[in-house]
Amino acid sequence: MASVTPAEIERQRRQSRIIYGVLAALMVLFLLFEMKLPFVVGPQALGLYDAVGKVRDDQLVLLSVNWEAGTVGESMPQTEALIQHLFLAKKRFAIFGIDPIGPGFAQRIAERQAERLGKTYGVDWVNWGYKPGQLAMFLGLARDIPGTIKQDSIRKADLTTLPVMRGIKSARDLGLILEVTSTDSIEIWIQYFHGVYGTPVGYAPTAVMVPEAYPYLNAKQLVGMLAGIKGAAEYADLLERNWDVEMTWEYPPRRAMNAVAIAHVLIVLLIVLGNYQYFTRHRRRAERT
Amino acid sequence: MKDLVIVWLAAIATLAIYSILYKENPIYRFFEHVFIGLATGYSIARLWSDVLLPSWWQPMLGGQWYWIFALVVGGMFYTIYLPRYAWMSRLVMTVLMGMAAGIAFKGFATLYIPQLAATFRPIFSPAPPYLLVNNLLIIITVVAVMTYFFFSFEHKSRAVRGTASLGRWLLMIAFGAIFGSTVMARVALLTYRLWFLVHDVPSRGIPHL
Amino acid sequence: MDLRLEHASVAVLALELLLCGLILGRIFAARAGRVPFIRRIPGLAAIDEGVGRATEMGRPILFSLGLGGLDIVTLQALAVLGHVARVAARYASRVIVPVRDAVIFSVTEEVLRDAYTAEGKPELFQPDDVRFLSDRQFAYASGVMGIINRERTASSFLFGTFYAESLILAEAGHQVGALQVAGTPSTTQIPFFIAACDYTIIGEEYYAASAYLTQEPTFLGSLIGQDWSKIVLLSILVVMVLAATLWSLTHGGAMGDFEQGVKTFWEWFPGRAAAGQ
Amino acid sequence: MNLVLLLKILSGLALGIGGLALLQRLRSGERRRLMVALTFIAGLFFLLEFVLPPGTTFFGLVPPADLTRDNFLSSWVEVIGNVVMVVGGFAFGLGLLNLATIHGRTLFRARAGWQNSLAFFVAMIAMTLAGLLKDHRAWVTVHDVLFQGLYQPLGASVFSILAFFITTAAYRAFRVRSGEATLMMIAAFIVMMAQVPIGMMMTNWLPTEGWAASLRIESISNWVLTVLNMAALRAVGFGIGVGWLAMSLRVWLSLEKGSYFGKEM
Repeated sequence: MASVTPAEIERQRRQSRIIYGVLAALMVLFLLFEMKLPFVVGPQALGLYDAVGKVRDDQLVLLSVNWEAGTVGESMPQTEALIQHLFLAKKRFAIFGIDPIGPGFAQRIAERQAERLGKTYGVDWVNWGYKPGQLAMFLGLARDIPGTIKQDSIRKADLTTLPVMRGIKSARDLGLILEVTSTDSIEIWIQYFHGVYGTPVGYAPTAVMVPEAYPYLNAKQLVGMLAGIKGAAEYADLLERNWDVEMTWEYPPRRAMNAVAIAHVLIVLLIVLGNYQYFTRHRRRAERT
Repeated sequence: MKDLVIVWLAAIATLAIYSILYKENPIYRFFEHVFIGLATGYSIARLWSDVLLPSWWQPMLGGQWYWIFALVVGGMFYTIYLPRYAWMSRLVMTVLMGMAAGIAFKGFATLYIPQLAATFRPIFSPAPPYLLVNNLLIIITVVAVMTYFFFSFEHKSRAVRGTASLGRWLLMIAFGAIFGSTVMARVALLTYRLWFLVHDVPSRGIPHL
Repeated sequence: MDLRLEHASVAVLALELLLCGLILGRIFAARAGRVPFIRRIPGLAAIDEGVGRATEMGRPILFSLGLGGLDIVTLQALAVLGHVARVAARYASRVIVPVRDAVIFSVTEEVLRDAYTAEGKPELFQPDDVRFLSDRQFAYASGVMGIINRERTASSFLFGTFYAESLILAEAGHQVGALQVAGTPSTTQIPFFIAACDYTIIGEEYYAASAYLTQEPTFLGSLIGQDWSKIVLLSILVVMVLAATLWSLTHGGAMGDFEQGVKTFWEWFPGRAAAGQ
Repeated sequence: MNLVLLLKILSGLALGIGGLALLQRLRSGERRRLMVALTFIAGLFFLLEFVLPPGTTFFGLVPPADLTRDNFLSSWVEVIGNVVMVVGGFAFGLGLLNLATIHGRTLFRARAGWQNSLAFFVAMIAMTLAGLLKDHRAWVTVHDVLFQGLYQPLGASVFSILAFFITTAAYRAFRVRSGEATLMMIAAFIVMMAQVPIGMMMTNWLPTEGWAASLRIESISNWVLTVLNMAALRAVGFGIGVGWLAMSLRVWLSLEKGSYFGKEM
């Protein structure tokens, strides 16, 4: 609160500088070095992980990517975790979005991982590109996928000619829809795909959007969720425990989560410290009077 | 080469912004001005290519000559610099204000009536008990918080005063929860910036010989 | 609840007519001389304190109108600005107003000029104190942060629509020791204002500002009308909760038909067939 | 562009300016009445669009585009939105003018900090050109360097400063000096801890199914957010909604008082 004397302002300013310095130093430390902080995987991440495993071989996974540069720090590791899992578990998938930016990011990640894991474009995965997100487009997509998407976005080939698309015609052939997003784009999948065809839907929103997702999770309209960077880290943990392959990351979620966690710990410690000071000062003042 | 320039510029820009955490300084000031300049340029380009070009220039040259009136009306904003004509800028403004006001009738209905209707929940029924507790709490919270915002009584009666302070407490819980739920998102932003500084800059910014 | 309200149904129209009638009725009653009493709102009472502090310290005041465009929220912020500027003019203090919207910019300049003229000190008005910074959220925030630090503002007033930048503006002000008063209907930003400002005007108190500051009968009456409107909403709520409970008890907890009924009630107008089709 | 069209546009411009000249001849009281009328009409349009049921035609003359959803005014909402966007777009020049005046003066009078004003102009012009010409090959590099090297990282850095500020704000604000501050602190603590594994550890020994699962910190946090928080925000919203409606009503009917309103022309 506004302090009166310049000396008090200066004191608070010094205090703030120290806090900023400690915060940044701790976070950098935890980013640079792989620390073993206690870690648990929540039920939502697990639910999503299991849902990927349950996709049948004659089905396709739809990876809907709707995020922009602003949320790279949360959305990119989520996307990267899901793509690695899809490749490792040998699930065919299609990248899709309602504007060009998200699918572009996802494509770069997929290309890098495909090269490393020996996967082929058009056989193991495909990029459908983007379509403006009107309701009519989604309804068309649910009924007739090749007719709505028409071409893939890399080779501009007729979708029906790509091996990855064999047997995939409508929403009934989608084994799972994964939405990685920083905008409110989940409802349409829940209403028109899960609601009509029973397609399982998994959700990877940014941390600020998490509270709004609980009603859907409670109603089992979502099979699972990756909550921001924490969700990505949980997923990374699951991947590392279950696969005997080294995971690679453009932005390693476990380390990032360690840095986030240490910041939370610092904030809690500061609150405790602040209250301790408050009490001692009060007691001193009380003794004086 | 281009990537190298981008990485280093981004690194310097990031550090320059963070320098204000220590104190205001010439480097921050310089980058603040650069940022505002870039943002202005970005806005101009977006304004032209996303708004004026497709919604004004192209239709006008496509035969809808009457779009020229938009320019005249837009020009009225500029009368603020001419005292004799300054009232004209208010003319445009009043129309905009009238619109902003007229929208409220629909806005009130679409924003708040569904929420009101969603609160019509039973507080006693054979359904699972925990849901009922929640329903009861929701109703109590709504009533208490709304009571807090009454202006016409000095909260004289004890019942009103009690309900209003309960409302204020519940509000504080809600605000605390919002604060807490925002922390991770903000820290995650910083984490990625720091990762850029300590990982991307060394790995992408130093050419491999 | 998922309601189709693109157009007013009979129930919505009736409710809005009732609310508007109550508000207008109270306004005209107050204008006719029945000036009502309203309770104290601490944040608004602190506005004059903030201006006084700037005078004492001989440093400027910062007034941010937030990120809103020309809408009702911003108009209310401008009304508060008008008050702040008049008090400031009286004590010959400067008010710096960083703006993010060019349409708002022209109104702001006029509000400020009028305030100084009304106090008989038009020569004190400095056009450069109304500054268009940027319509981009964080460019605006960085600019305001710079101004606060360079001018070492004695007090900050943050009124309008705010998003994530709220805490940037408030914390920057706190660091230079400014006395800060914030008010916004953007409820999710209020916790950050509470944490970093001296006084925070919450929720509907924001719309009480004009009434509180000017004690103008029109505004006071309007505020009383708002209270009555809330009593109407609360009554509807309580009655319907009781109805829902009664329904639940008599129908073994099956709420489907009740909810359908509520939906039909809110959506129905002559000519619309069954709702929910 | 054909000549006829050009002539039409130019005569439209002349017509518009002529109209303004006519307006200028209005007397003070008439100006005021005109404003009240325009405010009312502008608001009335949106009110009528809302109130008239779908399928309403204009005396049977103008049918709505979609009889089941629209009335005859509905299709105009988008048109008007477009016009407002364009007209508002022209106002951007006012902001530009203000920026140019302030920085131009600093620059040409070589006042302290003129280098910053120069940087402002250079950045603005370069970004404008790069933004408008980004499809030309020569400008792609400039655009990428400015956008990815400066504009984006500057924005992201300012945004991320929030992490620092949220820390110091929490440190100062969450003290048990009053019941209210304590409640706020406890709620923030629970929600914050539920977000990180270290916090989740506290209750991880509880099962994930059954009633005991609701005692896990994530569940408590979720409950605070979706029950208490939701209800409190809803109640705040009702108040804001009523306040909004009341002020809109006053603006619409020109009952508003104060600096910008009710002034003599």
